[in-house]
Amino acid sequence: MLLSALYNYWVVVLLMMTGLYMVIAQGNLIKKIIGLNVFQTSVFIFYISVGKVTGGSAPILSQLATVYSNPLPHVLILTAIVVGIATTALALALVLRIRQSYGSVEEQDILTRDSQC
Amino acid sequence: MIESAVSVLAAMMLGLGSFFMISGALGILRFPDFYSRMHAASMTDTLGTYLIIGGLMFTAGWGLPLFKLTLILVFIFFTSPTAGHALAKSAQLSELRLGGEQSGSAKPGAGGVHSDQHPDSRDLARADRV
Amino acid sequence: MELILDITLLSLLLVTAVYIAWTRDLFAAVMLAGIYGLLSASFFMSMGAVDVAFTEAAVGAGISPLLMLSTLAICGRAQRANPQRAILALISVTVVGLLLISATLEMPAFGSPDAPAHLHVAPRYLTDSMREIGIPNVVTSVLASYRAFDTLGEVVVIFTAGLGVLSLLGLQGETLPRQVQSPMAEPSHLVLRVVGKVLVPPIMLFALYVQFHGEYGPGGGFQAGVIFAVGFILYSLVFGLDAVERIVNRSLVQALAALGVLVYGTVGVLGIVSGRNYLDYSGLAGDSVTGQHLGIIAIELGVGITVAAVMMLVFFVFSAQLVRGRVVQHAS
Amino acid sequence: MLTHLPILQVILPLVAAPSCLFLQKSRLSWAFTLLVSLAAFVVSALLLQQVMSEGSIRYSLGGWDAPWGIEYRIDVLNAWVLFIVTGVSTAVIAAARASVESELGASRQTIFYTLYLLCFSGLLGIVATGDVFNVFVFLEISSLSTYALIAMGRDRRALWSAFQYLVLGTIGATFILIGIGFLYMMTGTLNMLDLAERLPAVESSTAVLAAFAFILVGICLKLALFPLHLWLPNAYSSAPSIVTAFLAATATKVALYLLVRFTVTVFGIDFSLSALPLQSLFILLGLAGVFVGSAVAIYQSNIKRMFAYSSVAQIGYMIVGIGISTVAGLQATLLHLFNHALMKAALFLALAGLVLRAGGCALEDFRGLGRRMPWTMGAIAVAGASLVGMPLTAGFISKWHLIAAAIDSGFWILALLIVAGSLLSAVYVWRLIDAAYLQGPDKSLPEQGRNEAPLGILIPTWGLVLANLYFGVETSLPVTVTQAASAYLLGGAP
Repeated sequence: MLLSALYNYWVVVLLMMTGLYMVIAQGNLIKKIIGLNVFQTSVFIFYISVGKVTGGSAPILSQLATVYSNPLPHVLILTAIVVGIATTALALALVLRIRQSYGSVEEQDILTRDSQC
Repeated sequence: MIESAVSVLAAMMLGLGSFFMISGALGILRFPDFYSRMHAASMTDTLGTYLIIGGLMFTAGWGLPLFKLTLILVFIFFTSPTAGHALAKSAQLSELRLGGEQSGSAKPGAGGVHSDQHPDSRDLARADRV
Repeated sequence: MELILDITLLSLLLVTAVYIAWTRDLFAAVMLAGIYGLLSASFFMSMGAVDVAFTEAAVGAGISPLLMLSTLAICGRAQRANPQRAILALISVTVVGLLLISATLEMPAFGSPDAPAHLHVAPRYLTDSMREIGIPNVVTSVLASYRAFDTLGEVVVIFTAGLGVLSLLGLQGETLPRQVQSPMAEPSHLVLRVVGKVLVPPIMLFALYVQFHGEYGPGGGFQAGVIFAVGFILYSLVFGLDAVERIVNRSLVQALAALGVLVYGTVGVLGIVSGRNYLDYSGLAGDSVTGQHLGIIAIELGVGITVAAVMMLVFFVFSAQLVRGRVVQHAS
Repeated sequence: MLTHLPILQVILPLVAAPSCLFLQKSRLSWAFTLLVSLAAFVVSALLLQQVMSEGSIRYSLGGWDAPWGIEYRIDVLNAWVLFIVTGVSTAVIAAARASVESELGASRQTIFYTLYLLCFSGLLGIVATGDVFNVFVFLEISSLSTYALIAMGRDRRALWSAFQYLVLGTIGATFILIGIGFLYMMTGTLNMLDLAERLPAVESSTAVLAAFAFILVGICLKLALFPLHLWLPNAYSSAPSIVTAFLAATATKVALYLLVRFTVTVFGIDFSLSALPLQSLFILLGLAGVFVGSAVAIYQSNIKRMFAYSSVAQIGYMIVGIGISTVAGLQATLLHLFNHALMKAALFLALAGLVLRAGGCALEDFRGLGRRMPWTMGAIAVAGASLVGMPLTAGFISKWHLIAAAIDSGFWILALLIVAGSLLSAVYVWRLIDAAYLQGPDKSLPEQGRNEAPLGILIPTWGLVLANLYFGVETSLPVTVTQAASAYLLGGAP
């Protein structure tokens, strides 16, 4: 019972932690961004799981269905996905510029090059 | 009577499609070099998807879903051979020989970032264009 | 059956995420991130969140890997290991994880219809939106009317990101020689050129369908904008950046990005002009349901224009960097 | 039109931003931005007046009532913060033209002003809204534009600091998003007042506790509260000078507002204080921020960086005020919010003038500055005195209130430590005074004549400096408003 009731949330927690681990532990900037993506997507999965109603169909009103999933989390996550891709695009642009001016996208290199001058 | 025959046909197509999908995936994992893996990949792309979409079309019945599935089929009919072509082409351009060895490139991860940057980025640039 | 699907998809997601963290080949990581996006889109689909699934498929498996690949093409695919930080990261991640797990224990069970989230605000959307707004897709009603201000914010976020990318990368490519051809422009790529040409119009048509069908089925301005941009991106991949910029030059795209936000903002102001609150569309036409309908179409158009323009802008700027990198490489 | 003031406050700069992109001439876009900022300031003044006389205002966006639609809700607290943000922004933009022109070059100015307007409207949106998810959306508008603005700095370090800030800021925002998700799951609503009503029924659950913890950590990342402050000095020291002046005076203030809003309004002060040992946590972290920030500031040779660390310290004071958690303590925080905005804006604007003329702002650039740029250095001296908390300046008033609040609640040692922290800040401000007035100019360099910053920068800077002096003597406006705000928040008086 507990397993089927909370399995989703536990996987979401594990996914979040995998993403967060990548952001903290990896020195490569691109990998950090991928980590951020995984982290954010896992939050999306959490919200959508909250919105699920057993037996409910997609929240498009029709004669065939009486039970629908909760539409509000869907709306929120649509916005959050857009925010996520906006952040990713900006971060990647920053990485390209960093690569141009530092010659590397590894955190260690950047830190040593900054302390040299 | 006809209905049950249709659903049996649909089930067979779906089952066969899934079989091709799985064997294609296994092929990508197990085959030794790029070109034979490509063969496995195009197997899933063509036979697998066509069979599955075909099976779904039989279960869909007359209506909008059937039309949409037809459109998807047509779309895949155009894109997947083209994708395969582009993949082979870029492999050829980056001088990937049969046997899986890439000419003149260092193994990724070995050595500094700089030393293996150029060949890799060139390949990627091409892969990206596909 | 639903449960098995759910558990399978989530387990696949977990495996993918762990492999992304483990691998040191960035190219593999990006490809897996695309798969991760596609898997989560399938998961959203199985949860009945069709609009979200559509968007996630376009973003997580489409635009985001595309941008990452362009970045990789310049920055290289190898990555160094960083063992010192791993233990610290593991510890902090474990602490946060345990806190979260303990929080889940008192959560309402997954899928339970009498969880507080399904009892308070949401029922009104499901029962009254047909009467108040008159369109079947409840997600669109909430997105474009009940919580339209969030969506305005979302459009502004996209606009901000586009401008940010432009300010970082956009203004340096101008002085470089522009006659560098895309490798695909050679005659040997006949197949690609023909198929590319054939595919662009249906893609545009599909974008328009998604744009204007969003009230009845999954879709809407954002998804349509992305698809529309993909049409142009495909064209530029096959025929080169210059070919696209002959049709839509960059200042036009930039102006369109701003225009979409302005359309949205102005529709909101029309609400004030008609004597109601900001973003209240009821006064736009004789009866309030028609007014709502009109308003939703107008703002979805604004969303579509901005999203398409920004996606194109970002892609153009990124691939101009790629061309620039190649020129520099040839020169050295 | 007056009923639409709450939305005009945000929508004016929000719609102005894309319009600004169409202005091709950089001088035109500057004038436009200034005009918009000024208009926003007028709106916020009207709002403040309206709220003070008639009580809080609700405005339903799209005409949908509160828990179903998004509502703007202006009470004394956010009217006050709106007033501060718009006021500072107007002064900063008035001074921006020359500095932006020299630091950014010709081609990027229009984009700069557009991004600035976006950041401005994002901050205003966070403050004005009464919906927790809307907070997240506007937080991201302001954050994304901030990253881009910081990355426009001249040095390549600007790129690296912007990236660091982007990663931390996104983690912070995602934490807030997780917290909001938990809250929604437990209550089914996103409206702040509705949440406040429904949370007591479920507040014993660990999910609500986790929501509280995540939102708190997320906001503190944005706020740069002591152990989470590492992004701030880098970002402030490498961003364009005008951006630093704007962010130092507004962004952290808005994050602090969010902290107060969530702990006091949404979760309720009783829950907040009992769920976690928040009182001692805030006081300890605040004090640690004060001492670590000030101590590190003393050893900085880059003066922008020095004042950035000083910001970490000043945030510490404000957190201590929340930690005291009485009406007087909260009032001290809100007062310091205002006064710190005034002094930091003045200081960083003066530094912008210095960077424009001297090309940098290292400590060596200050040698003999009292003679070369008497007005700029005068502004730095007076604003620095206010930072230390000298009597007759605004800084004194807020420190005084803070100490009084500490003593009132029986925290004698805390009062002494606050005084000690001020002494530390006196040390680093004194280093500047010493270099500028007491040491002769560098003999190795050729003799430089008077080279004052342009009037465009001097006038707004001195406007802020005079405000520092004015509000150090005539305190009725900030004291009445903050008194009303904290009494309203903690449920004392209406």
